[in-house]
Amino acid sequence: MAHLSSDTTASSIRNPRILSGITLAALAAVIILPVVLPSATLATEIVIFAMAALACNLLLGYTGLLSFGQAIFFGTGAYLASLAMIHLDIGLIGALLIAGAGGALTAALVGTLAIRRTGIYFVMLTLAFTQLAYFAAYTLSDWTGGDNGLLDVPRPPLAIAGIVLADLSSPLAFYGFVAAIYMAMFVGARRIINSPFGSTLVAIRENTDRAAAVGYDTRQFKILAFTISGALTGIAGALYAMLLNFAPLSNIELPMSENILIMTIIGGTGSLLGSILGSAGIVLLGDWLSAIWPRWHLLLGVALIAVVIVMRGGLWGGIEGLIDRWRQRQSGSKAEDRP
Amino acid sequence: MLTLDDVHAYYGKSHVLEGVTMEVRAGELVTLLGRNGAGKTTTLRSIAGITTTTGRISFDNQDLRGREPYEIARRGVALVQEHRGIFGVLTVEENLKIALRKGGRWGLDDVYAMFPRLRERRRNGGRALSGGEQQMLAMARALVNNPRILLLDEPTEGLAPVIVDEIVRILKAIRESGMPVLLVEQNLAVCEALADRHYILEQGRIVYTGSAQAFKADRAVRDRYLALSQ
Amino acid sequence: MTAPSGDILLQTTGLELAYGAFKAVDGVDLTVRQGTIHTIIGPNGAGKTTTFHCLTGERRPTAGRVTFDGRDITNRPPEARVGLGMSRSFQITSLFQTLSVRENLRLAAQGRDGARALAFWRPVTSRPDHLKVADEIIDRLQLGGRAHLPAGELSHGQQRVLEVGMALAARPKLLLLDEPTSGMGIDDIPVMTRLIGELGRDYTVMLIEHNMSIVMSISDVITVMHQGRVLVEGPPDLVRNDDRVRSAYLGEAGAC
Amino acid sequence: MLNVYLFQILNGLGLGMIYFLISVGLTIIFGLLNFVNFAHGAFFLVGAYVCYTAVSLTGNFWLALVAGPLVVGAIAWVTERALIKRVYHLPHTFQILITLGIALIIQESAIMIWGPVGKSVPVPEMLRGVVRFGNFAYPEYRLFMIAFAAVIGLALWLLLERTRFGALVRAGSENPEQVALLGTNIYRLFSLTFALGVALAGIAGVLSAPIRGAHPFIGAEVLGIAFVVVVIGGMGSFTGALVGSLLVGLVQSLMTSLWPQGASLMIYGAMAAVILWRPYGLFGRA
Amino acid sequence: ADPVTIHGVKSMSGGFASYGKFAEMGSKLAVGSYGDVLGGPASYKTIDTEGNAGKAVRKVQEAIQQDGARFFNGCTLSSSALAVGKEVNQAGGVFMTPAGADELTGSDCNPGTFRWSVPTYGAIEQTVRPLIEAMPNAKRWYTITPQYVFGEALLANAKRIFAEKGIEHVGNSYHSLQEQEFSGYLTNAMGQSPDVLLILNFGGQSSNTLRQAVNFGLKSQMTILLAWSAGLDQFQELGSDVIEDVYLGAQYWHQVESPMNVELVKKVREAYGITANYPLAADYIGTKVILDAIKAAGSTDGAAVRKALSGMTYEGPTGTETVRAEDHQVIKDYYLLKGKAASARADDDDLARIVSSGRSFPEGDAIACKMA
Ligand SMILES: Nc1ncnc2c1ncn2[C@@H]1O[C@H](COP(=O)(O)OP(=O)(O)OP(=O)(O)O)[C@@H](O)[C@H]1O
Ligand SMILES: Nc1ncnc2c1ncn2[C@@H]1O[C@H](COP(=O)(O)OP(=O)(O)OP(=O)(O)O)[C@@H](O)[C@H]1O
Ligand SMILES: [Mg+2]
Ligand SMILES: [Mg+2]
Repeated sequence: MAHLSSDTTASSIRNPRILSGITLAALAAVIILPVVLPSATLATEIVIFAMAALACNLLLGYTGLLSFGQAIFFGTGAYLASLAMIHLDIGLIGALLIAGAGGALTAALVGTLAIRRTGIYFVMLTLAFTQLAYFAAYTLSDWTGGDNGLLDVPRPPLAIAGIVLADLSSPLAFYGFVAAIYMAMFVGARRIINSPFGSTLVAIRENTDRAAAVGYDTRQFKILAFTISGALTGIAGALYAMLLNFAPLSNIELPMSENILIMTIIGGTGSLLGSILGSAGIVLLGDWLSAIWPRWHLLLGVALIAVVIVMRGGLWGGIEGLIDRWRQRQSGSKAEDRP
Repeated sequence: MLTLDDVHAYYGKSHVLEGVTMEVRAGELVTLLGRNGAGKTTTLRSIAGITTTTGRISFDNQDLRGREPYEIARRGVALVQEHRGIFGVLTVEENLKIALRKGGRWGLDDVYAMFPRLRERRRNGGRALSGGEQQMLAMARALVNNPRILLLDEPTEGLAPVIVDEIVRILKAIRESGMPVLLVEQNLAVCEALADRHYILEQGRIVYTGSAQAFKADRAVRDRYLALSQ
Repeated sequence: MTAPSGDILLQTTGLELAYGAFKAVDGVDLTVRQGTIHTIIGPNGAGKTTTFHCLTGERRPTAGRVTFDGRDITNRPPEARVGLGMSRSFQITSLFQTLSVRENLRLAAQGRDGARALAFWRPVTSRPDHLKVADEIIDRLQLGGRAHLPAGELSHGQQRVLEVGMALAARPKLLLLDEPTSGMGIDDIPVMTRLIGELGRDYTVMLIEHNMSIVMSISDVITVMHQGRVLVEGPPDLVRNDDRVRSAYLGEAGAC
Repeated sequence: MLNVYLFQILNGLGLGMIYFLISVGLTIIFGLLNFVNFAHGAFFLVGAYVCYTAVSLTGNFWLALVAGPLVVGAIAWVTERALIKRVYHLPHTFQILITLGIALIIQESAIMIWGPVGKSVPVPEMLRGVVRFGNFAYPEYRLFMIAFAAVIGLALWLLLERTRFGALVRAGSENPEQVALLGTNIYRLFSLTFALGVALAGIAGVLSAPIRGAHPFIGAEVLGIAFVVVVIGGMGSFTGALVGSLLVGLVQSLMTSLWPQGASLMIYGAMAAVILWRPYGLFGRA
Repeated sequence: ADPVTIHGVKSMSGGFASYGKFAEMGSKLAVGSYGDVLGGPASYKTIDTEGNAGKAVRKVQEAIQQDGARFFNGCTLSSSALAVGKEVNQAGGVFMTPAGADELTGSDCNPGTFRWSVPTYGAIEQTVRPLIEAMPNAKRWYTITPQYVFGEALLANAKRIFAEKGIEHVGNSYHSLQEQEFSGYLTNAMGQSPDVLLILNFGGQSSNTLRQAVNFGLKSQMTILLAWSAGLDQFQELGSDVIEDVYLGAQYWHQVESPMNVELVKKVREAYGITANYPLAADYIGTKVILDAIKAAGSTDGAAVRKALSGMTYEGPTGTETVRAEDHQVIKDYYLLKGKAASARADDDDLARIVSSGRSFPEGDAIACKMA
């Protein structure tokens, strides 16, 4: 279905150097964020949502699947990690692993059912599953805290085999930890999209029938894409719960899915750096504008329309356009004869 | 009446028409011949405004190029496409009615008289028509649209010989009514039975033009440009 | 041409595909022998493409069986047939439009591996063999200068060539080509004809084609289909001179 | 107890007719334009507020019933000309995104114009009564809504099935190019259909106002129902919208007696089940 | 000394904007009209929760880390209030909220969190009980309840009173938090022919329940009690047509004649030209008592201010109010109102009259709060 612009994969294979530049850019971004932003907490939220957008991008940007189900994985990760930390004394790493596994599992389930349909029917299935998951979370209030949310979520220190490596109670330390995970995901995602698997996802996005005809069981690929996306989103959800010491019901609501999708698209579908641009863009827009004007959602609406009308590649697409133009001007003087 | 002057058309980057120049005069039935992929359909689509082109296309001294297909249709250019474009969700009669233009030369009754089979199938859904019936409906629909010129793309393609005869009979009637027709056709027997003049298109260019008699006489042309089967 | 004599690679018995009451393919028995070029011709709508769909698994036949290389594959999904050594090109060009020519071919080569391509932890470069296949085919198709262009930017003729290349990249035992010359310019057709002729030496080829000069010059066996059934089957000379074929397809008056 | 169920069936049919009004415009727009309108609920919201304004200015509900669809249709027409027509050819992702944007703008504008607190519209004087069935009562206003929705539905059906305009719309949903070739200004047909579909949301908004009031976030609530209905019935199908609406209304209504806390959940469950069972909904086409 | 800053945690944008708008007015008015605290004017800053508990918590954390914020007031959503309370408590600050969740001064209470609104216990005691007493013949009650902690708490309290008073609870309809269509639940109610319909949901859901109940002609068949109304702004929204003769439970009513309230209503009219409503009054008094406590403590030290606030007695909108030390619950009146007919109104906002009022709070062992 969705088939979006700004593909980096075709070029990546012949020019890996550009990609390492992208990794450096992501690294620079996570280093700069806490410096330029008023607080590390804000930066942490941005990076957490950048993870969710990154995971969403694997589906939307690389596989062409518009999923309104991301909130399910985000919420599941948040709840599972929180419950694990509250009841099991399992530590930080264990909680994140559980969140990742939970996100992956729910995503595999949702994916398996949803990809049986295509187009708008696929979208509506993911939407329906989000509503069902919300209802489940709200009904299982003994576990989830229902509408009140799950309170008193701890933020344990980073420890391996009982040896404490870092205390994360300070906002900056926690930011550092989150940023490190984000970079790991970023590098991992880069690896994924340059793997046989990732390149096949792009092929499926481009032309599902042809992909099947050259031998791919496209269902397997879509389900695995869902699973990976779910795992990453689940971890993001877990970190969000640790950030807030709290897992609200809104984590698993439809607006969360919308928010993650909007970040992904505004950042730029099909580009990994787009995820952090989109997340930063939306979180900061909300943060700054809401302090100025309660009706700031109106401007968000305008921004969405603007992206569709003038900047379909999102923020990253816009930046790429500028870089291209700059490059052309640089090389223009040398190669005037090009058409 | 209809003139094309140096018309170029592209699909993406492929250059399909490379300067087509031709004309159809009042009351004339002209055929456009050529191999598969020569650009015949594209030429018709260019006239109807579906394919964007460069060059000049005019009808009755009015510029057609750059206009929307519906404006061109309202000026009296009716195109019957290869795939016939029958609306499956509509009945035969509805197919005709949405095309019916008041004050036209042909009304519903006229076309029903011309195609008695359609009257029988009036209430049938468009989807349930045989290929021949679809072709008749497409032509009838073009006629009630009050055209001043008819563009037909392979009207006999895939039809049984009896139906081909039927179509030929109707085309004759249409020509006798004075309506100019531009006909794309693969069936040479049909072409020769009807045409006043022929054009041959090859790789997006007109490579031959001649009257019916001249064409009949010139075996060499046929072998050079049109021999497909051996 | 000598009479075909190789082992049977593909066989269908009573193959049927009905769309509702209408049988697009109606009891087709085909036997394709190893190392031959076997062409299917017939008027539009005769059921040629639909037959291909049944062979490659795009459509599940409503009756009949398909045996390939000694195995009953009637109910295998299309992607599984690629692994068995069957691959196809499409009548309507179907490429990964925004990906480079080389990437298109690499993906096609990788597809032969089936589920092994799910490896998401490995870089693409860990399988240089796929790239090698892609590069070999690029050479064979003489697309060297365009290997890094997006497929969508190739000319129509080159896209048709690439379409055949995609089928080739799976290193198949049987290559199914659906009107490889459709919509090709007059200049490109000889290139394609030569290519198919060459492929006929290395592969078993099934071909659907309307261009009679190609068909008659390179086919070992021709099956003529008409209204979902096999009308005539045999070597080119036999088919060319068959009255039924002339009336149903080639035409009495000769096409114009 | 059986009485309750019988009455819930009546109630469910009534509810279904309201849902029908809400969703039929969405399905018509999808059918002709292959366009996914996530702003449909927002236009419903405008209808509800127009009703409020008209009634509080003039005290005349019937005037509101005329003004609502006109105002909403006019806004839709302008929106279509300015924005929507640029995205018909884009993937659904972009259609969803742009209409989400439009919905946000409408919603926030409504807060700016009418304030964040909801508004109520009184039921028109002549319809304040109830019809009694033993213990049970059914509001005359709801009966009127059912009748009105039925009339609108019938009129719409006649318009689509019996008029040239309707035939053009149906033909256009199958093959817009061919419609243009017959001399119809297909762009105008698109604009008209969009405005018509959205105006139907406006009518639904006006009619719902005395029951639900007007509230800035009512659009999002309503959109969910509309999509469920349309997906169950089959995107683009008029009959599907009708059957889907009645089905959802009945399921929801009966559930309130059988398993009340799950009533609003059930409709999403039903939607998922229907899609998985029938790929294109009950009446949809591929 | 540093200027004293109160941070108002308000839902300015998003789904609860109607509440945030008035709440902000209240806090601003309290700070603006307070005069000097600790030798200088107090200042005020709004934190927009965007109607989202996660955002609320993150922004509160930020204010704590970055501005050293210690004094917070607000939160409409129970979930925000609970989580924000925990954050503020951890930072050693003070948080005063009017949110509805009983956990705030119950199982999730903490030294930093204070709550102005009457808990579900009191709301039901002050509405259901007086109504039973006023209508001794109304023996059959039906309830409509949102299925989650808050609704369950209201329902449990109501059932306790039913049992005690020999009332027949003829049925209950649970509904989800997303429901907006109540005709089915009302049909269930009609099926039981109750004397009283007790509506236990709130906000938009209660507005729609009431509207639809009136549509269905239920007012003529039974008495309707909405136990947890939002007060004036909800009544304005619904209008006299709907609320006439309906019994309404409220945390605040502008016609209460306590000296402080008379002054507040006057101030609000002067400042904003509107009649004081619940969110405005709640956040006015919430902000004001924090300032009072700071003044009393003579410092901005969190612990000192908490200490000053615990057990403090002051003149509030409902009369003399006390912050109970055990659970930080403010002891104040809850009102049972009855909607007036349009013709009986003295002015546009004279939408209801006070039927009764009083204070009921869990006492002694019934206090769930075990504060460390
Ligand atoms: N939509 C399209 N996109 C790209 N190329 C196209 C498209 N339609 C046609 N072509 C190409 O343009 C050329 C001319 O096509 P056209 O359909 O005009 O030929 P034609 O003479 O009508 O052939 P036929 O006899 O097969 O109908 C062909 O090479 C065809 O492949
Ligand atoms: N999905 C479908 N539903 C119904 N009928 C179909 C469908 N697909 C194809 N057909 C019909 O089946 C018949 C055979 O079609 P097929 O595509 O196999 O023909 P073909 O021999 O390949 O013709 P061509 O030479 O034009 O490609 C045609 O009459 C076609 O209209
Ligand atoms: Mg053609
Ligand atoms: Mg074919």
